[in-house]
Amino acid sequence: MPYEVHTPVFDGPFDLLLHLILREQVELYEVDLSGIVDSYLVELERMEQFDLEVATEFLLIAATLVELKVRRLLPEDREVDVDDEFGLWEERDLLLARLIECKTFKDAALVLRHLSAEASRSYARRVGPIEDRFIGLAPDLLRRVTPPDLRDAFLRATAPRPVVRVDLSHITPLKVTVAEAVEEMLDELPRVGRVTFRDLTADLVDRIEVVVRFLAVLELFKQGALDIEQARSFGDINIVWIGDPDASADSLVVDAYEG
Amino acid sequence: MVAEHVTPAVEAILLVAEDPLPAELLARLVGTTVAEIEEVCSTLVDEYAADERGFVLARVAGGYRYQTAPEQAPYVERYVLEGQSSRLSAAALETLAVVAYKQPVSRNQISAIRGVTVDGVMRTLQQRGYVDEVARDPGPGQAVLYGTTPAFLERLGLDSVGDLPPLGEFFPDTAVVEALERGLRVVDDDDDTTGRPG
Amino acid sequence: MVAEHVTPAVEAILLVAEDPLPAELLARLVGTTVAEIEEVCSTLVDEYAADERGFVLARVAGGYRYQTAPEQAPYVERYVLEGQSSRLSAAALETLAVVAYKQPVSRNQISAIRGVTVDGVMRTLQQRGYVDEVARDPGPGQAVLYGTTPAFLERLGLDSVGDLPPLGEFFPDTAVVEALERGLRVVDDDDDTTGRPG
Repeated sequence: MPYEVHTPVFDGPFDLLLHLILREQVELYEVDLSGIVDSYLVELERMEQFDLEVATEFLLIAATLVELKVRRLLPEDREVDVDDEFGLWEERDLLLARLIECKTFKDAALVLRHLSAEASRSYARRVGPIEDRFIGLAPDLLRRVTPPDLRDAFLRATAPRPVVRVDLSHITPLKVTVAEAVEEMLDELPRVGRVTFRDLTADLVDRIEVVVRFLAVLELFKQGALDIEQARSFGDINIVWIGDPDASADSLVVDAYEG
Repeated sequence: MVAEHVTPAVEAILLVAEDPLPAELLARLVGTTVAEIEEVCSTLVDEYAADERGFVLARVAGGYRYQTAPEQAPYVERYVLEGQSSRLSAAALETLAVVAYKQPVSRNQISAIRGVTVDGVMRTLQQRGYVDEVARDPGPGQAVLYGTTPAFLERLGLDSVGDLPPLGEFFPDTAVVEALERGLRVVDDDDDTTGRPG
Repeated sequence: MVAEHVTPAVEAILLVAEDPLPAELLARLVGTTVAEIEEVCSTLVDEYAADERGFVLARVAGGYRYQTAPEQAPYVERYVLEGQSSRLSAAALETLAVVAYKQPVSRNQISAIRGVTVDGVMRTLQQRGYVDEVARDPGPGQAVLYGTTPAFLERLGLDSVGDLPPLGEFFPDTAVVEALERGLRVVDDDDDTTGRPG
């Protein structure tokens, strides 16, 4: 089962704020203040090198948000200082304008990515004159080459290249499904009552079959049909049937695992 | 009517060129006009396409050059192995987008738009040859101003920066702007009570 | 009947190749037979000639490569003389760098590092007087080993090879280099169709 770990790393406070507002569809005022501040602090901690300018920007934006929120939550004060309120609107508009500009260029960058992906499918001919009669004509080819150029060229030449072919021979195709394994165990377990995992998998050859059998055990455990005991770490697992003695595969809903 | 000798001469020169060749240079070498070169090249583009050749004549970075047809990429990659080993990061692409659309532009201006310092990313882009110093701000401080390079255009397969889609196309649509405005509300829209219920 | 995909694939691979490519290699890259490659190439030779293209598909040194048509030589010469091409191609520079840093080194070792055959490039570098044969591998096969020449050092303003810039931290460790040398051979060790020594 393929799975992905999503840990977005934000490139800056705008990135984070855009994410908070747009992608998560979070109404910032519904999030508690500490939640907003926490997100910013998490990002600050994640920054590999502490960059004072970015940190300040993070703080400034977090502070603006907090101020906006406080302003919203407090009972309307008719006596509020007009200058203060005007200042707040101004700050908010500035933030909004900067967010919109940032978003504009983020979207433009997607087009650049697309263009570059398209262009990389077409390789340029960079061979130069190859016939002897032309090679002799050209002036000194090393004229503009410096020793650092040479070093860079060597590093380029020896840089690891992406693997061209993926070797799939180590991936065993799934021969058995979890559902089949469950069915097999239902044949035997209610009758035997108790078995160790080692015994249960003694006749299996491929590691993947053992894994599938293990998933089947977990599946039945989840359904409350059996109990699992393991006396010590890495010790053998005792499996005890505690379900209906007449259980059949039909009575249990088994999730399909995609291999 | 294009003189007979022009077409094969252009093909021959382009075959030994390592960079895109501007029409002006081709015209000078072949002894003809720029207009004639453009006509010849555009005919060649069509001919190669009609003949379903494995190569194309592309107009890139202000010049013409031979490239492999995009559909042949899988076969070419088997031979070259290198592929596009270096994908550009999101940060690099966003920075490039700012430079491309706002050039000439200073590092501070880019930082302001992206909301982060861009020194590291700009250094990388400069090392890779995608951006370069193009001028100095005439104002106080004389900040270095940056622009994109021909290598950037080659990387994107563009003839000139003018071929980038207009920036206006990327202005967020109303729904997004509204979402942002909602996210940054100063007061509640339905601000009719002082103590908000619920 | 030749499969449809073969012709453009062959054209695309030949377009980016610096060295003449043997039909055997082309057949393997495109996934067809040597006979079919020979048929395709011979058809292409005729087509380019009939269309009076400025380039020809030539059979050289046991392989195929694109060359300029002999009648276009005056224009190509003019281009070369103008100095527009007066720098080493990226491939040639990389090959020269490998020789400089790993000398004495055999052509097979260089091919393995670069991931492509380097015969043509090495010939150019040798003609230019930048590299030369310096020894023979004492092992079986006695491959020719290459090194850089005094002229090369002089051009770069270096006293000795020891004055080359240190590779520093960027240099992938030996294990990576060895894996590259082992894993990335385009031409198999037992493939002697190119008639290479060693």
